Amino acid sequence: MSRKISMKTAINEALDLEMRRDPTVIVMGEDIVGGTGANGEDDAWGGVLGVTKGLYAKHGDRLMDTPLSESAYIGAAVGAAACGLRPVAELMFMDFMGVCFDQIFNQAAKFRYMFGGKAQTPVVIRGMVGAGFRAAAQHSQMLTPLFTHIPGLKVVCPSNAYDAKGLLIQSIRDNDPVIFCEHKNLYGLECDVPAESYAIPFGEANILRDGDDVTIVSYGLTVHRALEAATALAKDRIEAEVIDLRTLSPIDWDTIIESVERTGRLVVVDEAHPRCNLATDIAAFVGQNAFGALKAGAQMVTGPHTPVPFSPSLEDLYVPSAEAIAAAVRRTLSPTGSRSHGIAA
Amino acid sequence: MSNERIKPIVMPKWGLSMSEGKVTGWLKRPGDHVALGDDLLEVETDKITNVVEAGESGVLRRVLGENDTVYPVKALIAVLADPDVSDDEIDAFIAGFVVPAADADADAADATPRYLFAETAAGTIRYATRGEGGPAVLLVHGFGGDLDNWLFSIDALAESATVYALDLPGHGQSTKSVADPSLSGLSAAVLAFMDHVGLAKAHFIGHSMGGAVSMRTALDAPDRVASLSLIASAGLGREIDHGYIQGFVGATSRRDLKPVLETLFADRGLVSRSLIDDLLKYKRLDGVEDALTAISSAMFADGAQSSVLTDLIAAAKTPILVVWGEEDRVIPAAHANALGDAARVAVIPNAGHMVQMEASSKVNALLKDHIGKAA
Amino acid sequence: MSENPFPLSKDDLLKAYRTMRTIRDFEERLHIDFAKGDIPGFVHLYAGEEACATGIMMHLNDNDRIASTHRGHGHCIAKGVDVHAMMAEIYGRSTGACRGKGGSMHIADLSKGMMGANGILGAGAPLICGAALAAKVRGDRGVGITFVGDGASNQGTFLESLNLAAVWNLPVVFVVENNGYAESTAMEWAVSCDSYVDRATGFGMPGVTVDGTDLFAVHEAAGEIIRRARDGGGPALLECNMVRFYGHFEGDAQTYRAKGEVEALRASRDCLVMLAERVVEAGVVARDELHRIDREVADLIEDAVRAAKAAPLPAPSELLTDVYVSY
Amino acid sequence: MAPVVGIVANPVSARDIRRVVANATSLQVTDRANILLRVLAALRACGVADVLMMPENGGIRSHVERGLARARAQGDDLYPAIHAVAMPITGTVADTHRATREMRLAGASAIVVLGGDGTHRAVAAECGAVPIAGISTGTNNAFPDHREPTITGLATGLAVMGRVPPHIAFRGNKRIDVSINDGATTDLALVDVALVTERYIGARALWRTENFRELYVTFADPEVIGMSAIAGLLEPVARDESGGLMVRLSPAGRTPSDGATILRAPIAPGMMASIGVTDWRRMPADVAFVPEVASGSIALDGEREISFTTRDRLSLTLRDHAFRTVNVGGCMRFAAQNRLFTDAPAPVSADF
Repeated sequence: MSRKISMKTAINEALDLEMRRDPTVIVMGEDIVGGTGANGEDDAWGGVLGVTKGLYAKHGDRLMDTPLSESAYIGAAVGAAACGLRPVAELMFMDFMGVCFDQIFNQAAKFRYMFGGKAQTPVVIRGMVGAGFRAAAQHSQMLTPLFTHIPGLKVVCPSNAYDAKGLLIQSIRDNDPVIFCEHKNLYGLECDVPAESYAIPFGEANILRDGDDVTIVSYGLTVHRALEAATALAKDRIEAEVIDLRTLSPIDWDTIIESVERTGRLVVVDEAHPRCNLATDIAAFVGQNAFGALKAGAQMVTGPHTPVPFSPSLEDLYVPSAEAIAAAVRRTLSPTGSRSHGIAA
Repeated sequence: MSNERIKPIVMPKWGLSMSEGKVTGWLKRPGDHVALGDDLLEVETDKITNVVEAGESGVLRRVLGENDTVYPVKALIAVLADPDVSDDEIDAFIAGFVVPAADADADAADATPRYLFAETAAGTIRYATRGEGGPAVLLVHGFGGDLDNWLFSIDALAESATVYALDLPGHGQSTKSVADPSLSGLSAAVLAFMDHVGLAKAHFIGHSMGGAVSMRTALDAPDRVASLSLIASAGLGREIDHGYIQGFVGATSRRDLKPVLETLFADRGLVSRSLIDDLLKYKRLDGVEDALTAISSAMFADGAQSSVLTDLIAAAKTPILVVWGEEDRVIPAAHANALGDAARVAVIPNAGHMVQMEASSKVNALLKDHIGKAA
Repeated sequence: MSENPFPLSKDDLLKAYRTMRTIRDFEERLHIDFAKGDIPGFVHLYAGEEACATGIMMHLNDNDRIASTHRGHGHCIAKGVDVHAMMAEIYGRSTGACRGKGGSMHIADLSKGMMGANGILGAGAPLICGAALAAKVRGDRGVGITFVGDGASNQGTFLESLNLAAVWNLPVVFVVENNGYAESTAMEWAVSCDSYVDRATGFGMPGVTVDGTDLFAVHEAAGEIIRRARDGGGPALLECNMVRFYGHFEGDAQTYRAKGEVEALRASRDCLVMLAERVVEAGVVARDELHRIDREVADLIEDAVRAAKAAPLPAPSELLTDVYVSY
Repeated sequence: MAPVVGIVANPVSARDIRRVVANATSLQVTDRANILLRVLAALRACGVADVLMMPENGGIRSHVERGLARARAQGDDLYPAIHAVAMPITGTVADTHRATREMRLAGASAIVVLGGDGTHRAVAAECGAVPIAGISTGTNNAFPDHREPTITGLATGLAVMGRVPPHIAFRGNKRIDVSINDGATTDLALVDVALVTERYIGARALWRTENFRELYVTFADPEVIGMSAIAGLLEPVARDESGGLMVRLSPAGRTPSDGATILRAPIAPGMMASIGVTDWRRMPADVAFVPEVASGSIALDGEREISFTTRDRLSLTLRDHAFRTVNVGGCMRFAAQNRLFTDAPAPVSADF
């Protein structure tokens, strides 16, 4: 049966269902139980924002609080995966990858290749990404492009509860290391989600809105900004097709190319910093493979080349807005649009 | 304001999830005479595009719904009236028309849940029920379908009957564990559902595989089946497009599924992105692939239908209606005549396997008539 | 033959000698062939340190996991990785343990519980915590051993892993192979408290120091520590003091070492010679039996080199395979 | 010449397998250095100006030097000058032998030893007439007293500065000399010699009681841990009486069939073991004992050191007054009686 639940609940449900289905699934992270060893409640926090709340009561010691020691426990998750478990390790804020990146990109990502195809590392590293939470420069970044750059990693970033559940279940069942990025400002967003288990395959973008005039490609929070922009544009009879990538690696090139070949215009929206991100990547790919279809230069809407600021007034300027996306669409439609080369800054 | 000589045409509500629709093209011009059942306009929802047929006759006096514009359900989009009604009267009617509040509608929807769940001997069965009084009608969908296949029928039938539509085991939101994937097994699940909701006897309307399930039920429990309406039904011949069955079971992506679903309709354009997405969501549920594989192996092994019930059902006493879309590419329309004189037969042009969706007004009228006569 | 006074059967003694001899010959052959330019990349040789890998690995089975270092050939051989596959890997051949895609620093054989040599110093420690966690979750009595040099023992990964292993009471043994040099830097300079045992104590686990050139000392201490871990007694640290016969990597002129240091170590602390003398002196093994092993090992290494050189290079298509299980 | 005190501090004692098979203490290097700083401060307080120290690279000396530098920076004159013995470092027991020899030759008045029984044994082998002041690095030792090192330092300072008369300041100690094949190999033990059937040295520590066969102790003290405790729980023999004790253990171990007695003794920290004892008797001084065990290992002060076969001829001889130690208790009592730590004259003239 299907009912409306939040993305946070959907993630919790995915973990619960997979732990029930597969005894090799374990979940670890800082405060994911919360309060281990302290004198109060057993399951006091259930994750810093309560995403894993209640799982300890159902699965006991298969949920493990860790010391604040990312390189040790992320490495341990990787090692356990190479030895037959399916660990889901929570890296509370993906920004913390700085202290454990070696275990992710030099170890997990490379085992299979370095060992000549004789290893598999089915680990999931899930954590929060994105700005808008008043969490400042070290807890707000969209570092998805860094992970996407690394061969051997799969990178997932859902935009809604339905996708979050199906993609997380797929991530756990997948035999490769998966970086599962949860936009913290989407946790409360609700949509219809089946109570049953289901897996959404990787590499399949979701088309959220059909349109023939322009293709807007995005992922995560900015998908919703793109939809807002599309609604506003529709009032002016500009019909935008909105594509939600869902997974950044692998990426669904076919859907992007098919759409651009139909619309002739491309706007890519990425909350990440402007250099070497998904927007530049997709714009370049389309430029190389569907140049003939383009009626205007691809437009990129991204965060600026700055750290994420703290003050709400500044942070609100940081994340790409629906207005900025709509403006980018209009640039592709204006006669001079193709001459706009500015990187948002 | 009430005026029996002026008839409003409003944005229809197809199924409970529809809240608005987009006018995509008028098939009649202002001033045209419109007969009952004529195609009036096309409306696109996020689920499907369909033709709105005239429910009454008259002259199309005003067209208010503009092309490519979205209107809420029950918004006034055209006015039909006799030729002698004055323009002033029509203007006054339009001015006085009140679109029912969306909120009130939502409240009503909350009051009667869209879907219900029954814990039966065959597992959890999702169902919907509409209407009160009149004969009981049970809608049984086909392979890979669910009760929303009756989107354009359930409300129309509920005007004069108590209608139940269920999801068979392995389908929709019913249990995905199918204890017995044969016709008898599914028929047993239907009877278990009837027991649960206290339905002693019903008029069965079955589509495709659901038709075969209905026939099986009529043969095994004749006193529980008041009549049979078989729409593009399985069980009336060997042939079936096995490519469709395999394609449907095997498809894992939007790209794979779209051409498969297009074989269901005469008009391929009716397969919307949303229709595909909904089916993908269903297909990706744990257990669905196993259930569909089990059912297809039991019923459509070796590229043909395993059970042909023609002779048995022709000999039964049950009143039978057979409806087919002339352009059905899944089960050939020739099967419509398999029962000869034992059934009333209607083959509808410009419709495919999903004839109850593609030509809903015509099919609904046939169904109502058949049930009315059999009751 | 005399009564065997050793804690190892004669078979085990011969097996240990064969393992140590294989490691020694493997490394010395690489030393020669590297100098000839036959081998691409970097190699880090384990010669001189054989007793440590051998004494520890004698207590392990294929279900026990080890995480090795950049100086990993000895660990591989002692853990049972096929010598031909190793040699071919180092030569970058398609018949290599990793089909030529890993090289000297990434030889692995998970079927033998060898989770890989590792080019990142200290990276093996968290991984082995995971391996031990997997064993604990499964309840299969497996243990994990991570090797770390005196240099990499300063890595945060290593120190964090000591803490994690202690907090989770994991069946892990941290083996510090102290050869006195972090690449070229002296251990005494680079390690703040000068004692790994103290570090272990600071993380709440016992630490033991043994002479890493004495097979019997390593074997006995490792045996107790591994048994303790296997029985759920938790992690421990074993420091093996040992000697490195060659440079940090091949091509290292070792000008940071005192003149005559290596010669003196070879003369006084060669673990292979010490083992041979003891078992022969005790009358348990005849010198001839050791010589027979020496000849067999020499043939094995010769054959491995010959086979590696004759083996095909990876096909160009191999560049793009094995990145993912599915993508 | 002003008296010089030698210091031998072993950075690697108390690192053996007893940390794993029992719950033995592991004294950290920083704590060893702190102990030395306390000893040095005590020596300085008694007037000792120069100290000769064994060089090592296990970390003690660098920590000590940091402490000295801290004091200098704060303008405090807390410590004597430290001089390292000029010698190469091998990181083995040979360093202790060499440093002790150098200290003796340099005329050291006493040697403070920080380590376990093994370290003390190595110093005793080379110290000749130079008295030893022992400080234990752990709980696993029988020879050095367990006492706050500051007090040991004060007593040693008083003794070497001549503030306490020698017959009170120092006392004689027993040892057992081990001779193999008529002196071809010799060694010694300060507390105990155990003959075990394991014929390999391995991880050295002695803890598998089933292999114990014969035990010879210089003193049998029920208050200490280890081999001496086995003897001490049978028949105590004091440090200051002549002769020791010899104990024969049952080869059948815990389930003796030969009428042996079962003794439960703390053979290592936290480790109680049941041992079958066949018989025991006094071991007079200067009488050579020939063990009955035909082959195995000789463990000296708790560590396997020498293996032997049926071809080897062993003999063990206990010596009284074999080497000298600082009598810490005696020194401190004398200091109190004579008001050595007050600015007032002694009220009572001590009777020498």
